[in-house]
Amino acid sequence: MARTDIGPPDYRLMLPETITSNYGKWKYHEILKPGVMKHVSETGDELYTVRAGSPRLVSIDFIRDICDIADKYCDGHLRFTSRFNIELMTPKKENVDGIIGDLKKLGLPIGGIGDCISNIVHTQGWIHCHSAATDASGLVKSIMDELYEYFTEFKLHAKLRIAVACCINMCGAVHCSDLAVVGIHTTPPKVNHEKLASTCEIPSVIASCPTGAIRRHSDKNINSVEVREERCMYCGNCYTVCPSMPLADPDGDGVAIYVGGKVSNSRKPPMFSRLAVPFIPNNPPRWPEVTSILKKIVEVYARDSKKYERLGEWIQRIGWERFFALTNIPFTEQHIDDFTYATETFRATTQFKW
Amino acid sequence: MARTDIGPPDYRLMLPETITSNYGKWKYHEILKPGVMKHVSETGDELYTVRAGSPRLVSIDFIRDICDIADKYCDGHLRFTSRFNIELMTPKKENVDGIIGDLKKLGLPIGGIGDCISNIVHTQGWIHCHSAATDASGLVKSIMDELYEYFTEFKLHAKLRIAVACCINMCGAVHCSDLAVVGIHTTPPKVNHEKLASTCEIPSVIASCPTGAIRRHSDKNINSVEVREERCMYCGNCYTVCPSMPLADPDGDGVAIYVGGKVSNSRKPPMFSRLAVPFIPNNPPRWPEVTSILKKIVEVYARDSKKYERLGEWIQRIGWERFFALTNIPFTEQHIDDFTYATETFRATTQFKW
Amino acid sequence: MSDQASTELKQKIVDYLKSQGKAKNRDVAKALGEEKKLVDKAIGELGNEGTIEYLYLDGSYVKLKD
Amino acid sequence: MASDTPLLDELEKGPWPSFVKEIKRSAGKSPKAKDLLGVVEQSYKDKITHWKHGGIVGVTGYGGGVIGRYTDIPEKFPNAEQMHTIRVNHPSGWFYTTKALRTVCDIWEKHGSGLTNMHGSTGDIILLGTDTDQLQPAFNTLTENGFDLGGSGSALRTPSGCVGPARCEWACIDSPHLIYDLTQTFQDELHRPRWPYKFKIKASACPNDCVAAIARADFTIIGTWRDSIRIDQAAVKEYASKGLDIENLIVARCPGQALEYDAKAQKLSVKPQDCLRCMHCISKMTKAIRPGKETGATILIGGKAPILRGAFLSWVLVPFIKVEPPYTEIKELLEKIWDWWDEHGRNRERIAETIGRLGLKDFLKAVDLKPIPQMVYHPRSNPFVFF
Amino acid sequence: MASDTPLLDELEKGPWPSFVKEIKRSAGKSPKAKDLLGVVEQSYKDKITHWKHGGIVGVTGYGGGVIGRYTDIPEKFPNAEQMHTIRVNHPSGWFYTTKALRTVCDIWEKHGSGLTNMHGSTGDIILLGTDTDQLQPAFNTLTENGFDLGGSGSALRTPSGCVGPARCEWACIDSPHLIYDLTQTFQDELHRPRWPYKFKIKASACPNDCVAAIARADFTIIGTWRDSIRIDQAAVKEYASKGLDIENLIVARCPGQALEYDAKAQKLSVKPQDCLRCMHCISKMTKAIRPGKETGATILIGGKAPILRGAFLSWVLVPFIKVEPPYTEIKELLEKIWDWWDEHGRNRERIAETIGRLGLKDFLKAVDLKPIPQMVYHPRSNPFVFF
Ligand code: SRM
Ligand code: SRM
Ligand code: SRM
Ligand code: SRM
Ligand code: SF4
Ligand code: SF4
Ligand code: SF4
Ligand code: SF4
Ligand code: SF4
Ligand code: SF4
Ligand code: SF4
Ligand code: SF4
Repeated sequence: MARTDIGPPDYRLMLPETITSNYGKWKYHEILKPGVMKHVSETGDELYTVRAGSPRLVSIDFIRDICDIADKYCDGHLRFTSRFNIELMTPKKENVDGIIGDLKKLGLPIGGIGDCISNIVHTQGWIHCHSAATDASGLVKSIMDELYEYFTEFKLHAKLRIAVACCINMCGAVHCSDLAVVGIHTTPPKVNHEKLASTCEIPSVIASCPTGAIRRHSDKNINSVEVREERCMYCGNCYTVCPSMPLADPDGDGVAIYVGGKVSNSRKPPMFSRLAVPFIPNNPPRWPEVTSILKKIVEVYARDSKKYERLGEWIQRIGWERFFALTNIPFTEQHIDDFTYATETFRATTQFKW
Repeated sequence: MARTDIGPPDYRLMLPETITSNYGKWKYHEILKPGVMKHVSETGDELYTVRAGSPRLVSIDFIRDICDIADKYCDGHLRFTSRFNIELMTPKKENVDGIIGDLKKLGLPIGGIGDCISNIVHTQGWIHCHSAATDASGLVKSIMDELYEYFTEFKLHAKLRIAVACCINMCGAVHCSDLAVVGIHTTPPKVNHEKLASTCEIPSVIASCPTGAIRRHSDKNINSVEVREERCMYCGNCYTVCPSMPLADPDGDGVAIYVGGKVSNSRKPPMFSRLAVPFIPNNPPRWPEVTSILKKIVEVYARDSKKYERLGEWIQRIGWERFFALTNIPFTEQHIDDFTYATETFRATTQFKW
Repeated sequence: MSDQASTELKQKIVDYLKSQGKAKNRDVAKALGEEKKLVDKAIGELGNEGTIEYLYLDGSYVKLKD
Repeated sequence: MASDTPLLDELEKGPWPSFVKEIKRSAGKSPKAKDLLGVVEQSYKDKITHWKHGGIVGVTGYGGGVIGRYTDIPEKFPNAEQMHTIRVNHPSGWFYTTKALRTVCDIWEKHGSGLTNMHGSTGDIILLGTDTDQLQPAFNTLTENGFDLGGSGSALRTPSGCVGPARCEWACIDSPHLIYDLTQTFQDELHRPRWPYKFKIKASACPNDCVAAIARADFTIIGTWRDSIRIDQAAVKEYASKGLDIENLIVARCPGQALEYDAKAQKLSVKPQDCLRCMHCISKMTKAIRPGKETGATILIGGKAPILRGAFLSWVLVPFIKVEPPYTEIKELLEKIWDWWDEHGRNRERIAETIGRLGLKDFLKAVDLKPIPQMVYHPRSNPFVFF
Repeated sequence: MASDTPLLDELEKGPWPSFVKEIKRSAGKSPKAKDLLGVVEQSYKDKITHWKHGGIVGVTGYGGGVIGRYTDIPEKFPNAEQMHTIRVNHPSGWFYTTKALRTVCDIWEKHGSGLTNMHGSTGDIILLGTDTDQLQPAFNTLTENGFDLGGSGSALRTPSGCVGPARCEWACIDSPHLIYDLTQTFQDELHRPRWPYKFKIKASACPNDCVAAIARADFTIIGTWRDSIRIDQAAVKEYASKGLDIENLIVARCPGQALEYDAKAQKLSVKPQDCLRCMHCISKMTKAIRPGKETGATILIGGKAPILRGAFLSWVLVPFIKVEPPYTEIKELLEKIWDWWDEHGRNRERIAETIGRLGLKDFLKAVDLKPIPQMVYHPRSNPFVFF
């Protein structure tokens, strides 16, 4: 029988020597240039980190390529960041250029450290998920191509974090990202009446709907359910519990854009991202409407924000009415909340801008 | 037959001459001393206003007394404010001292203008209302006796508005007052099984309960309802629709204190008052526990606030944790919201003070 | 996971699952009147033995392996 | 001899004027007032109210304006058995001639206890305590003298507004006139309850909101302006030279960060597009700063006390509207709101609760308004969107 | 010859590294990767996913760690019929030796498509695409080489933490060790789903929260300190002389208004009782300012994505706790939380939703914590209080 419950390898066996001997002793760091930083220890030791972007969906050959570089310059150690970037670390300043050169040879961008756009936290999409209302990897590639220079250069006043999720399950930190792209359905599930009873438990299906849109089929001869379409908000929860309720639809599916979220506690408490663009139909392979609106938002933010101001802090300062005006994004009835805490978002003051 | 639908008298017939001729032309005002202000018109005209506190529950003889003063100094005109104070107005500076003197002779306090405590907005209580969990007039008298000097002198950095309501129907702006005292029940309704069916519609009674605590009596022979006590939050809505469900109870009734609300849009948007003291049993005729805790809060606020800072703005700046520490009020499980929007009040950041 | 769960308990669980089809650990514990921690442990062992398997879709359940 | 009211007597002491003294003053002439004192003393002893749910009493043709009230201890205090209240609609701005006031006093001396609230918290003159058979005569005499009843029940309630241009330099709308006009126009809605629940209108002529309209009115009208605040630099200099800390107390407190102060030149400037029209700088430097010239109002919807779904402050509905007689646009808006609410509101559901339940979207459609960002603090964060 | 994947080919262009190129690299060796490319191209054509709900697949003894996946067009792409994912638990901090990584690659070359996500957004190594019959052998080889599976289903999910003291000067707790220790301790909870729904643990060693724990973890551990930030005045002078606008960029941005700067003396001081430990001044002046010495963590509860009751950020549960091996207090707290949730939680209800439904009060009692003001932004405003 196989061993079970051994847990992951001990991380201490994975650390490079300079880290082991300076663990917990770091004193300060400096960002030397895009994608390169130096940490200095109380012991006087230094550690240089080079950060490179990654498509995240990578082949084992890609990993082996990176391992080669790590073997060459970093004593066979490397790490990944919480946003899927690759980090190569060395105590030797003289190795930095070699690392950069070799990474570039692999076609990888150097950057993502400091006040810039880092890699996009994202999900499976059409690559692997049955829930997907859009693709994730293709969107990410298209967006990062468009915003490439914001990764490799310092063009912003603060970090800007983007997330892409292929459905509203939001596998990632989409709900608290500076910019977030979310796959959404806009058509109700199409019930497969033949299969439903055999694949799903009808009471669970009915119970799964948060708006109570699902009921037993009105024709008693059909052992299935029906959806009151006007009550459906396309959340997909019924589909999660029952495969016979798919929502995917070539025309109804697309993405929404949310903006202004953050996670850190720096200056302002964490904030949720909020709806900027309710719906853009899927337009693979490059989603040009999505990328251009994101670029527009980034440009306006870059120009209008103050130093150290995250996107959400900027919007908080100028007001949402100004945000919509500056970005030329139309404000629609979809922007107005109608979910559980809706009334808490209604403006209860005469303070607003024109 | 009587005339109907004539509506109230035309206010234009009630205005003093100086107001009629300077209507809409006022330029600025000055607060000359407690309870006295001067308005200056574009025309150069001046109007002096003397404001006096009133118990609000007054006899017709009281009104006649005031009318006498108005006849003497104000050409037979006067007004009341939105907080029940009396205002006597005259274009003649030399009348001011006479007005003050005569008002004082009636035992009325001069003040309530500017950065001070004004009259307490309040309600009926044991004087007239069947819903009352406490008395209003007695509380107001006791509180204003205690805080008298804050009405007649400038001892604060901003206006401080107090409201008293005798039950959670909150007839007044209690939910948005700097300091609010609210009568509350803490015991469930006592159902009068004999009378219920004849005085009330059972389905409406059941439907009236926001927590679903009321159901038909489990004994089928009793045509009445019963209350699942653990679900009852003593809101009194059932009593409002059905007289046979009274909640009043000598030991269970008392008051709660809410703080930090405001209404004006000045600086900060309007704010709700928030729970400071969950329950103080009724202790008539003078409610000493209530008055002393209010005084304590006022004193701490007067000392610790900045100029022009309303009570709620002060708390927002220092944080609720600091408010509870400075006022020595214990924080209890009742302070934590468990109503509809409860989760929105939970602190979702590491930012707090010790 | 040092001491083994009693074979008696495991048998009771298997019997229960036979009658129920699928169940959540906490319902098994309630139905058998056993301490939840013990039931968790026994079910874990039944899993390692290949007697039961885990179901997921609308929540998590265990069932006997067909 | 020991007093009959030892507890209430305590409340005659102390510097604040005493309501007990007032009841006693009336008690001298009115047996009803005397027995009221007894009932209240009993409450002070028992720590419990001695008033019962009111029965249906009123005047011919009206569904409201009177609150019926009976004591539960009539055997002890027979004169207080009936203690009904008459709500009399106040003149806009609560201005009175002594003549008008004395008339009301005389009527109440004849038909009631002689006790009043000046005023009730909705704004009415409250005539406190009379018998059923006195209601119609009292009403008749009131109307003969130019007064009418205020609202109660599931109807429009007595509208009220701040003193406004009558005595305030900041008034952006004519609140007394607007309130008077609306009250006259909607007499039927005021006197004949037919809606799901009560509906209140209040108007403040600037964002200082001196009638607490945003917290207490379903339909809240607040004066404001569209252009820039006006600054008189000479007066700014005067404030500065008198020692006002303009930098810290005015500029730093501006919520829009719209102000800039040049301390050397003692010059204050504003970025009008950043001003939130909060009134702070104006209130504190009233000789130097005033509202803009293009005045009007913001209309907000839904303010109310906590029963049942929690308290609400009114929400922005129309960011800017001109407010000029005959106020047609405002009246039409009110009618549309009432139509929708009357159609969709549940029993005892205020307009805010109906909107909360059915969504702002549907409501906006019904009242012909377009969604705009000014209506919300921020757009939705959740992805549960209907298309 | 025309390409089979004209749409995906578009995504090989442009500067950002291409996932399509990666799939193609694997496609050269693995028929499964090749057919995956075909399925995805089909999706790009049809604008619809071609994956079906996963059936129940897994390895013996575990209830998770594998996501079953089948295409709905197996007739066209038979090698992609089964496309299961294996989640492999990463080493704390995502540090690797190349040896370990190469081992994983070799295993995946043998047992799967050769495609991976480095990493999944919970933090696992995602091995993307294999057949049912390869699952057990792949698992066996992984464990032989020291790797184990991550979580899935209604179980504990793979905990993760920031790089922390391994490379960050601000770390207040040893996030990599804590995460490793918790992961090892709760292996049973990780592999055997039995709860109402998933449960996630994440730890960031300071309030910058570099693993987004507050947004994505039911149980959020964030390093902090109890005493004062430490300021090195010499280094402050250096920042000042290099032109940092300390007044406007640091002091004015401090959310606690806790900082004061004497521009003449170039001296920065703090009122420790007003500091909210937000990290701003520290992050921007890292050579001059550091966290205090009395370090530990704030524990927060309930972060999650929107399904079903809306997204939540984690809420303060324990404002300060010492974080030292063997982390007994934290583990006991977790057990109490799970017991309560397992008992009261409904199916598919995250802990935040259970707390929201039943009230924080009951929850606090169950986990033996006292209510404190730090748990809330502000006390309740409504009067609907249970006693
Ligand atoms: C693989 C991964 C996305 C990725 O590409 O990285 C993923 C993939 C899925 N997630 Fe997720 N989630 C993944 C991280 C997350 C995260 C982020 C995190 O853990 O930090 C979240 C948001 C945080 C949270 O848990 O709230 C997340 C929130 C969800 C939800 C919504 C849960 C909620 O309570 O709101 C669902 C829906 C569900 O559970 O039914 C979900 C469900 C799913 C399922 C299992 C689809 C389903 O309905 O059964 C997806 C399987 C896709 C597939 O075919 O491979 N996934 N999911 C991530 C796990 C990889 C790993 O183990 O490292
Ligand atoms: C007389 C007055 C209090 C006072 O002493 O001033 C008053 C007295 C009563 N109010 Fe009120 N309300 C009075 C102003 C208010 C206000 C303030 C306002 O209008 O600006 C409010 C808060 C604003 C609001 O409407 O939300 C108010 C919110 C309530 C409520 C809660 C309504 C809600 O939706 O939350 C109730 C309960 C009800 O309607 O069943 C209520 C009910 C009552 C009743 C009718 C009791 C009942 O349950 O039937 C009270 C009759 C008392 C009596 O015996 O005389 N009263 N009531 C005020 C009316 C005087 C007047 O006409 O001028
Ligand atoms: C007479 C009255 C209007 C009326 O139609 O009756 C009135 C009259 C004035 N108010 Fe007011 N306010 C009156 C109730 C209010 C209310 C409503 C209330 O208290 O229920 C508010 C909102 C209170 C709140 O936010 O909770 C109110 C918030 C203000 C403010 C904003 C204060 C703030 O800092 O938030 C100002 C401006 C200021 O004080 O700097 C103001 C200023 C003024 C000025 C200076 C305006 C003027 O130039 O005439 C008036 C006299 C000043 C004073 O009393 O200090 N008035 N004022 C009301 C007097 C009530 C009383 O007897 O005390
Ligand atoms: C490597 C990584 C941790 C890890 O264990 O993997 C990391 C490392 C550092 N973070 Fe971070 N952060 C990392 C993800 C995050 C995240 C999480 C995320 O993006 O999903 C956040 C929260 C983002 C948010 O609020 O939405 C995060 C918010 C910060 C902040 C606060 C930024 C702010 O102004 O809100 C700082 C301080 C700063 O930048 O001044 C910071 C600072 C740092 C420092 C300078 C700390 C240090 O001295 O080592 C590190 C390098 C700086 C950089 O990348 O600019 N790190 N950092 C993560 C790199 C992700 C990447 O590849 O881009
Ligand atoms: S976000 Fe939705 S579609 Fe994308 S991986 Fe997660 S569950 Fe699947
Ligand atoms: S998609 Fe959501 S709202 Fe629509 S029927 Fe399914 S569960 Fe209900
Ligand atoms: S607050 Fe309650 S008790 Fe007081 S008058 Fe209003 S309804 Fe009656
Ligand atoms: S007092 Fe309120 S909660 Fe209690 S039974 Fe009556 S309606 Fe229900
Ligand atoms: S609301 Fe404005 S206009 Fe009306 S009285 Fe108050 S300050 Fe003057
Ligand atoms: S009115 Fe308020 S927002 Fe406008 S400039 Fe003055 S202080 Fe600023
Ligand atoms: S969370 Fe704090 S301690 Fe951890 S890596 Fe980020 S900045 Fe460093
Ligand atoms: S850590 Fe944040 S709150 Fe504390 S002093 Fe620095 S900037 Fe201010």
